[in-house]
Amino acid sequence: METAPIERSSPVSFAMAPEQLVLRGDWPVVLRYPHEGAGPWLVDLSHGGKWDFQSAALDRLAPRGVVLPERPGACACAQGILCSRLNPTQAVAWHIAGPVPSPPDTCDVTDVTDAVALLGLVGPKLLPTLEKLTALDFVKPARAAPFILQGPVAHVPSRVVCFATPTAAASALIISCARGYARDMVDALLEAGKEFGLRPAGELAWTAWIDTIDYKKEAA
Amino acid sequence: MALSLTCPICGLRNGYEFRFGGADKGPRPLEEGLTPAQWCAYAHLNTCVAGVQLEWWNHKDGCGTWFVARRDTRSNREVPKEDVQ
Amino acid sequence: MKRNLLMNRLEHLPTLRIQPRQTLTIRYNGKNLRGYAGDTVASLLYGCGERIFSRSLKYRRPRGLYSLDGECSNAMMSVDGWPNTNAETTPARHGMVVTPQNVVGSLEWDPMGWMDHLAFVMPAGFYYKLFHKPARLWPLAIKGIRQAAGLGKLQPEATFDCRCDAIYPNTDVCVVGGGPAGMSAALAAAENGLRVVLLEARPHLGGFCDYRVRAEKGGMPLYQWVGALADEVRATENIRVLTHAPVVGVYPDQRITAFQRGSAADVFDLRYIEIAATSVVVATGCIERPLLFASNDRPGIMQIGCAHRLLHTYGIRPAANAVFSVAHDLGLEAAIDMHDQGVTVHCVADAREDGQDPQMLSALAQRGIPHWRGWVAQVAHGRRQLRGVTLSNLTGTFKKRIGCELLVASAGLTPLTGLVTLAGGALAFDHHTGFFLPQRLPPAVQVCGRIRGLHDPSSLSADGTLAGLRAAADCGLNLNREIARAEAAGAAAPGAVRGSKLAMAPGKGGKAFLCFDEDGTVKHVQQAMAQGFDVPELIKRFTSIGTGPGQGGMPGHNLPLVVAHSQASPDSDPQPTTIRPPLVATPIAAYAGGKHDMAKRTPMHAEQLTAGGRMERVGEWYRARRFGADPGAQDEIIGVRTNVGLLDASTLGKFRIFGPDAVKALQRVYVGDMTRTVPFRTKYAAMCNEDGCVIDDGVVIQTGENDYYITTSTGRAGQTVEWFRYHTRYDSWDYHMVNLTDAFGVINIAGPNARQVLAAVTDADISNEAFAFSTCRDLLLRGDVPVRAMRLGFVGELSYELHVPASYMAAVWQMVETAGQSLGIVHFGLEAQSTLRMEKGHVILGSESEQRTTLHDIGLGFLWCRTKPEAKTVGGAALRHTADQPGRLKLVGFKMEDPRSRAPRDGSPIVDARIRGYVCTARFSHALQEPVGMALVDDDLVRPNTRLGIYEDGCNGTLRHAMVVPMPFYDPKGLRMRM
Amino acid sequence: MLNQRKRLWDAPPLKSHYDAVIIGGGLHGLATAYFLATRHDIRDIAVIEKRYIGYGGAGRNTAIVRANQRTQENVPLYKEALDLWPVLTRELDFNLMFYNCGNLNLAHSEAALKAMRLQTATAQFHGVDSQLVTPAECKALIPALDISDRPSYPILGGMFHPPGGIVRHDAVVWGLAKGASRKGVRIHQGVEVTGIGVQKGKVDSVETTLGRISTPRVLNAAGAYSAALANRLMGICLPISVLTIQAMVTQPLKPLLDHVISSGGYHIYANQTLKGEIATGAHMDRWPNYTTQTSAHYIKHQAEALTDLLPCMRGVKFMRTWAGLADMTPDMAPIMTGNDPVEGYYQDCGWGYFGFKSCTVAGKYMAQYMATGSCPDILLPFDQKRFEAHRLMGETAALVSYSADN
Repeated sequence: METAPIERSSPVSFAMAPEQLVLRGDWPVVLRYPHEGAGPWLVDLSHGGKWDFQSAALDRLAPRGVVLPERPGACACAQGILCSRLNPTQAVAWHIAGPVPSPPDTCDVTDVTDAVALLGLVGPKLLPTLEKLTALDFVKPARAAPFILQGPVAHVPSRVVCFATPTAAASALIISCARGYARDMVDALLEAGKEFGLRPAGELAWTAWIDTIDYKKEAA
Repeated sequence: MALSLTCPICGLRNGYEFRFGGADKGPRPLEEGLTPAQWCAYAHLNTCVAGVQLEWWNHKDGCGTWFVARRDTRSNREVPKEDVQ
Repeated sequence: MKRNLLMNRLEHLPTLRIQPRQTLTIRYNGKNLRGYAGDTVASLLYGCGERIFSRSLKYRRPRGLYSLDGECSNAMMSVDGWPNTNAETTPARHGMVVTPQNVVGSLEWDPMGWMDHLAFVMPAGFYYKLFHKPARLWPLAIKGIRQAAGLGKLQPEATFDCRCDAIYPNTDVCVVGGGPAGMSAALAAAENGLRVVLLEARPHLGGFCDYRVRAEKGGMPLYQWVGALADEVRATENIRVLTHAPVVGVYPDQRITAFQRGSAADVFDLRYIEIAATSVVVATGCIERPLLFASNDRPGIMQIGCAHRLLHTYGIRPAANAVFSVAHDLGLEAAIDMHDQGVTVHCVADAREDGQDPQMLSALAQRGIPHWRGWVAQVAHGRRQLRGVTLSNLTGTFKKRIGCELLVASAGLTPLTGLVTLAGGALAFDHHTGFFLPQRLPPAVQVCGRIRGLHDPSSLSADGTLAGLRAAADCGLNLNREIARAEAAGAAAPGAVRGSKLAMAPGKGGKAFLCFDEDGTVKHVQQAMAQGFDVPELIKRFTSIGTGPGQGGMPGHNLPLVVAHSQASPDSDPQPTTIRPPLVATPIAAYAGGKHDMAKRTPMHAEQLTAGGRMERVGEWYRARRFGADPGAQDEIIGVRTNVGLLDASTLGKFRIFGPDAVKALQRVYVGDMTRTVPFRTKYAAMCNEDGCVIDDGVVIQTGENDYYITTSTGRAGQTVEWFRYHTRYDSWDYHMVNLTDAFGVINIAGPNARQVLAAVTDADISNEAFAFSTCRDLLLRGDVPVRAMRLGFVGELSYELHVPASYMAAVWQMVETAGQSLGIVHFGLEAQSTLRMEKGHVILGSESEQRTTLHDIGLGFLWCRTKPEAKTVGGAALRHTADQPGRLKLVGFKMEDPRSRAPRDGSPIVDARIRGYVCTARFSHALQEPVGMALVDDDLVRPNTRLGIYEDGCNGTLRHAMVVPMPFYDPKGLRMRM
Repeated sequence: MLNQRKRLWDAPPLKSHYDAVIIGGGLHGLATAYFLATRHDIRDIAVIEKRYIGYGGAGRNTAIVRANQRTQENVPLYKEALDLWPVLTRELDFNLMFYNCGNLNLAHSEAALKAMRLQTATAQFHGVDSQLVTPAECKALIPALDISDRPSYPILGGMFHPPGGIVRHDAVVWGLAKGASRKGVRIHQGVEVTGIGVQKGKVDSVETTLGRISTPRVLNAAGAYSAALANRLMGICLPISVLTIQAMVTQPLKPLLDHVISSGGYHIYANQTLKGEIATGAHMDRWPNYTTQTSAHYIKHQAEALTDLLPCMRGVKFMRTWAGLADMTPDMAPIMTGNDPVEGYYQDCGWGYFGFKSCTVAGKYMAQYMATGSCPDILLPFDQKRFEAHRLMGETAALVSYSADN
């Protein structure tokens, strides 16, 4: 039997050939695209591991390597894993940077890596871009960053994590939506961001920004 | 935007993000011995109140929570707990 | 009338909004006309000497410029093919093609002009009393009415490509109106650190001061004063200014919608704006109240602001000579400015007996312009163009006729309160101002400026500041001290101006138009009232006054005044008519702009397209209906029955449900007994609604202790978690659900050769003994890819359903396709699947069931466990009540009496003397080589061999006949799926 | 003749007794009064209207009439309703402006085509003209339609129903008021019913804001307000949800649409009035309320849907939008009952958004019901007992979206 290498594929694909590509596990990950411009950038982060935690005693759950924030809407970052509290009994964790971790070890976790598309937005003019797709308010009420909002983006139920002050000249956001919507969501974002110069970029554009914040700290 | 609702998790949002779940009629009746009339009352009948009612809402485009809201059907506005007669 | 006034623009006025050095040309009625950057289509045309802009709807009367703010249809034209475009508010662009509408000949000579003389047969509501006798006349009349009615013409093939956009800003304070009060409010709120959005309908800030050279108290000309304010507003970082953006809707909780017209420099031509604010400041100011007198619609009659802005904003002398009939100081000011720019002002008739600004009076006197107190225009003369006017005193006892080209006519001001009432505020008639003033305001809505009757610049800015501070307080700031100070400043400034009480000019006869759009006159109102229509809202409907393109803008204030004036009890206050959104007519392209049609694609979308898949939208997903041209997909069906086929079933809903109370939740929503699951055995299960109607079916697999994997139909996937939570909302059970619908792609490998294909991609033992029908196993494909495999039998053959992590789906699909290549594996789609499952008697919900059918009716009653009432199963009670209920529709199988005939069309009724049911699905069965089908029929027709009469559409009463037969049609013992 | 100065209907003082009291000066109430007076010789009738006649659904609907319902219980009823427009125009001597332009319903899925086949054949079985048409035929009927595969949901076919069309809704209100008033019916506007008096299981009076009226029969025809009224005055709970339904019109245009068009898939309909405006609307906001508020979401949806099917509509402007209330039942069919649970109490409600097209025929048979005391055969299926008897009507095949339970 002929054996082509088994590769996983992201729901996101941009209409151009990557300039720099690596294979991470079974995932081909684009590090750089040609003509990325000066930002803002749209980066596919869908290859990162993602886990859903649910428990009536969520706060007593202590998955290895993950910091569970206490309040719904709050996020915490440790060892490259961003964990967002969705409600009193549920949180999601996304691996967004750094070495690939081993999956958290608890029976209350579900691997949802392939359930959603994860899109990173980095650079200036992110709020004017999102303002064209969603009525979500990232500024008021004021929240400590990073934080997560759940609501429609381009009519699609989504989760948006906002790093740093959303009004800052350059910041970063992550949008997650059901994997099936990835293509239309990417199209909608690129169209909305066109006037601000939004372009697809490889993972390096994301890591360059994320390196400026403290995402690696150890879980307590 | 005829309606805005306060989700207990997400805060004030456009009413179209939510799904209406009916007036609060209390827990499900026992199935055993439920007469057709009693069943119909639970499943279909409404008082159609023109005023404040307790009702269930689901934040379907957001966090997915089911919650009880107090809303005045004459104005579509939420009514704080202390204002309910 | 060849007048080239192009050179006559007043190029050096400081208030100009045109750039005299940038010329542009538009094409109008076959002529090239020149204007300047900054011109509107209307100002350009007027500047080039055009005076008649349209013909009216009913009487075909010539109409000219009137308000310059687009409040009526007078200046509606076709612009670049866009019908009903208001020339008054549309910026002129080089190369525009403009043509007049609703005219048979030319605007000057319309052969339909004789309609005006037929007015006597067109009293209020005349159409209700005409044309229906004799009845055969009516269809002919309809043709005539339709042709005569309507204004603009729309080509069915027109596409109107324009750049559209949408934004959904959030803000603390939204200020509507960029005049002095609005700008002051915006600054006051912004100074307190709040986010402010300022919306202005015109392309520039400044409001009614923008074009005025009169000095305010500090000595600065008004245009400079508002210019400085505008500069300050624009320099304030937290004020976002959106100009040329009329507000069109206001909704509860301070939600505002507007649309903005972009210039060439913007990325859009039309932008939809939907704002969520914490507080709203309404500073929309006033428009003018039309003066009602005979023939008040003649070209050459215009309102004060129209004449004033033509002069100062566009540098056009509206005429060589003019008469004024006004009732407000703004009219006196305009007369003075007009005189100063070389227009001969014969006289100013002022409907007010007193109360004029003394400065204005002396300025008039200095210029030798006669000012007649208590006088008013009574009749306008001239047809296509004004030739003169007869003025009279208020009682009509003295008259004087004066020849003139221009009559500036205005009965005073009327506040733009649409936003206030849409937001839920109430208005009350105020006798001092003569306005409907905001009386009761909804929470977090502030009003300021001219809308409250104020006029003096110092009052406007003080009032704006106060409103801005109050709006800031609405946002939670404590500004009691600042507000008190602003209140004191407001109190010290001049108060509301007394308004003119004049309802209409004295005298009878002639047509005094309340509503230009609908050719509605004062007489029409009186006729309606005589017939029993006594509320303005009903008069509006009966006369259609205020229902035209300009809506209530023009008649909104005058109609209630005229009604109150004509009522038996004159003491009663006028009642306002209802204002409805959009406050400004809004292009549908603006609303539809920025549309994002979002659909889901499975991980196999591209691969199926490559394989020739015909995709269609099924709910939120794209799915393949078939692969090839044959609508019956016979090759796909034969492939599955005789060999092996491949189906993308990724859209199935997939969920994990776990936790100590998971089984209780399952018991609640599934009608079967969910306590009896066996690990890794697939349990087919159904959910009903409270009516006992099946709403969903799928499999439930226990994968661990208190841990289950369930599938649902495509259509229900989005609602499943919500449904579980809803029906357990009172129970505080401890269970959790994860939606894995998109996490797994699903490949269905079906057909007698399915095992061979699967065996080629896995090392696991998948023999019938090791992996039997109705079981589930977690396998590794090629030793690497984890999949969950189930043996199910929806299409009735040996079949594997592989649930593959979505990211591996492309690789696995490729693997399976390659493995099946030598066997000749086929792709199959929804059409083939539907026929295949129908041969097996398997139902598709919504196809073989409808809202009123229960689980019992479609033969799935066996799925219901009647011995678990304690679970309070959703639909349980209804299933109990209907278990043996007679007189219901039941699902049966049928074959055609003539096996060589074609299958009847889906949806065809089954009839005898009455309708007895209908065909749900019927297809030619390849396996049986004859048509078979399923039907819902009355329960006295369910016995085998009952003859069914099928009434197809277009059969003209000739029935086709079928016989009830047992189901399933194919492999009744189900051996093939257990192979 | 044209310029008559005579009142269309009189405004006499309220009396203390009437043979019948009708609550609600809407289309159903006025029609019932008219038919009682003209067909059953009961003329001593009070129509009690809280605001002014035609305030509610009567003045807010978009005036579409048709008879291509789904079930055999409904088709004959709506067919007769269609046949009554010319009759009433003649009888009332008032032009109701029945514009018999036909209705084109579009299908965007196989399921919709199947539903149309059922509806078409059901209509034909009852002698009602209705035909299935191809996309090309749809285009021939409405040249502005986009029948390519560009729309999100391409047009797969349609159902053309020539007998339908539009009627001037206000004219029906005023015409019926005029006709009823000429026969002696008294229309009392600005009067509210505050109670219904019952003695020994029989209606004996009605309390109003202007005092008590004794009467042996009362009809609750208060449209969207009737369920709340039934609950408040009689303690009756009905299977009704009151929802807002919005509609809007464009600025007037020269003839563009020669037929009413509708699309279930897009949740829209559109028709061009004789004045040239294109009236459009469709689905409901899904939460019960009495506000008649319009919403930004809705008009935007409408614009998106409309321009997907009729691209040229991009160039037109909406000039007015409004909302009315629809009293929806679980099976989208009305409730017409009488003498239950109290003799002399009649109820005509639950019409949802079908109240306009049905008003004439509902009035005709409710009048017969009230005059004779026994239910006409044609109304038997509309009894409210059907809900607890688990016999939904089948007027909708799909689960209704406004129920909390679907």
